[in-house]
Amino acid sequence: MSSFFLFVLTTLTVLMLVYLYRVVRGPTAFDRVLGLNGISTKAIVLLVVIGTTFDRVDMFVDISTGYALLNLVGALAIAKFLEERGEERQ
Amino acid sequence: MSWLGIALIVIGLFFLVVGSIGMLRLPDVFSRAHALSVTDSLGALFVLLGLAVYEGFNTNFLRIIVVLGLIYLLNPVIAHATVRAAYRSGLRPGKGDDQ
Amino acid sequence: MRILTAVILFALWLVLSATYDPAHVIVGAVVSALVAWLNPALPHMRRLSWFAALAYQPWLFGRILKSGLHVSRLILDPKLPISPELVRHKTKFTRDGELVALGNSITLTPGTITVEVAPGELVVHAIDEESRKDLLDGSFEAKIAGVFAATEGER
Amino acid sequence: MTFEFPLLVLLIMTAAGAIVVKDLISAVFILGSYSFALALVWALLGAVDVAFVEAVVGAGLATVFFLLTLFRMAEKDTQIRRPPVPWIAFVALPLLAILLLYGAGDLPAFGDPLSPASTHISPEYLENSVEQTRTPNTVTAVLMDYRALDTLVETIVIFTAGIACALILRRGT
Repeated sequence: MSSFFLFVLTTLTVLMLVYLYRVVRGPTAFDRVLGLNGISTKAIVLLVVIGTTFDRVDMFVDISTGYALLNLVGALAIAKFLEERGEERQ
Repeated sequence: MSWLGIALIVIGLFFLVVGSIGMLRLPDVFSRAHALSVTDSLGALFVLLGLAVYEGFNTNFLRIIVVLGLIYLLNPVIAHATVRAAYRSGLRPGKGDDQ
Repeated sequence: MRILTAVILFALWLVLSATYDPAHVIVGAVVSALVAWLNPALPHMRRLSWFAALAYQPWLFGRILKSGLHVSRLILDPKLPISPELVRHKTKFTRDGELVALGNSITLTPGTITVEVAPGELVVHAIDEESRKDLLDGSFEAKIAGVFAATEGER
Repeated sequence: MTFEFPLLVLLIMTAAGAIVVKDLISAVFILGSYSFALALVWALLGAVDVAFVEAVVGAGLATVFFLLTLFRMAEKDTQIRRPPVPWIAFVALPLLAILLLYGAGDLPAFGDPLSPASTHISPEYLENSVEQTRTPNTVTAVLMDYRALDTLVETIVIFTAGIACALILRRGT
């Protein structure tokens, strides 16, 4: 059964690479933010998967909860600053 | 029970892959936000639900459900904040601003 | 209402800490009581009808699944048949609780995403004709009005 | 468990991307995703606290601070103009890499039970930490109990730096 989880983990990492492409390439700053959000959602899921493979879900769920909350704070801050900057430039 | 979990995880992976393809193919910020919402709502839901079922019904099940609830409460806020910032800074959908 | 908040916080503590010796449980009870006591109760919780709120979740999940499959088909279609457009969506909601629930549900549903929120009007970005129609049939409003039906709170 | 490999590829690609990219705002976002990947590596190694700090500081705080700085700069300064790479770098860096790889060959294998680190002090921690500190996670026990003084001073440094940052940012508004 471990090979199945290895497959899941590898797939999630490859998907993170796809979002990374959007972060690197994305024409506007908002595309980059969206890509970053996609990566962090994957990271949350990935943490729980890692926890399941290690049989220590209790430990890893704590970090993924923290990730989810931090992600909110970071994304709101970024969106707010981008919004201010956009208004300045018009 | 574990087979049900694995089936749910595979369904979730499908939606995650679809979300990534959408992230690559769709033309502008607003449409890409839709792809992200497919990933968040359905992909994360099925994968986490599958993991919870795979874990069996104990406290770990409840914890994974808590993470799921957080994703459901917080990710729409993030998507909305990003899209609103894009809207307010002058981007408009429809023309495909792929410079 | 504060007691309810404290009970919810305490349940969250029990789930997340998962050590049930007396010290941890007592600390959790004290902390959740303190947090509930220090914070003013949310004004919207008083109007929430809990049964409708619980019944709303499976319905919302059904909507998400349906439109998620639709958007997945759009994305995987080689011709990419999307027609994105901003829609001004009038609602009869003016209070924060309803607006947050409505905006969150719309954003959570693939195919539609809330761009701006103001009392009485939302600006929604819809990815194609079908998502737009789904939004306009007003079933979100009907359900959320049911969730916040208990209007004995004065506000 | 061979999952480290794709994660390390992701790590290297994010790090390289942050260097290669042309404007600073993208570099900041790529650094954010680098922090997420690095935190995942820590989590995979079982160091939950380090992963948490990496996520908080690297992906959260650092990104916000970098962006705060960038938005106070003129737009032309956020573009990077790089001088061409000197030719000696193409010789010296591969040599350095070979030297480091040669040195790394002498390190004990990862998780080797006979290496000095795993025979001297680690068994002590692993056997006694639960009853001595009543902390279920050994890494946390080492960080917060056995090295408490070290961690305390570290925390003081970080706290002072945080206060300084807050003061500087406040003076601007």
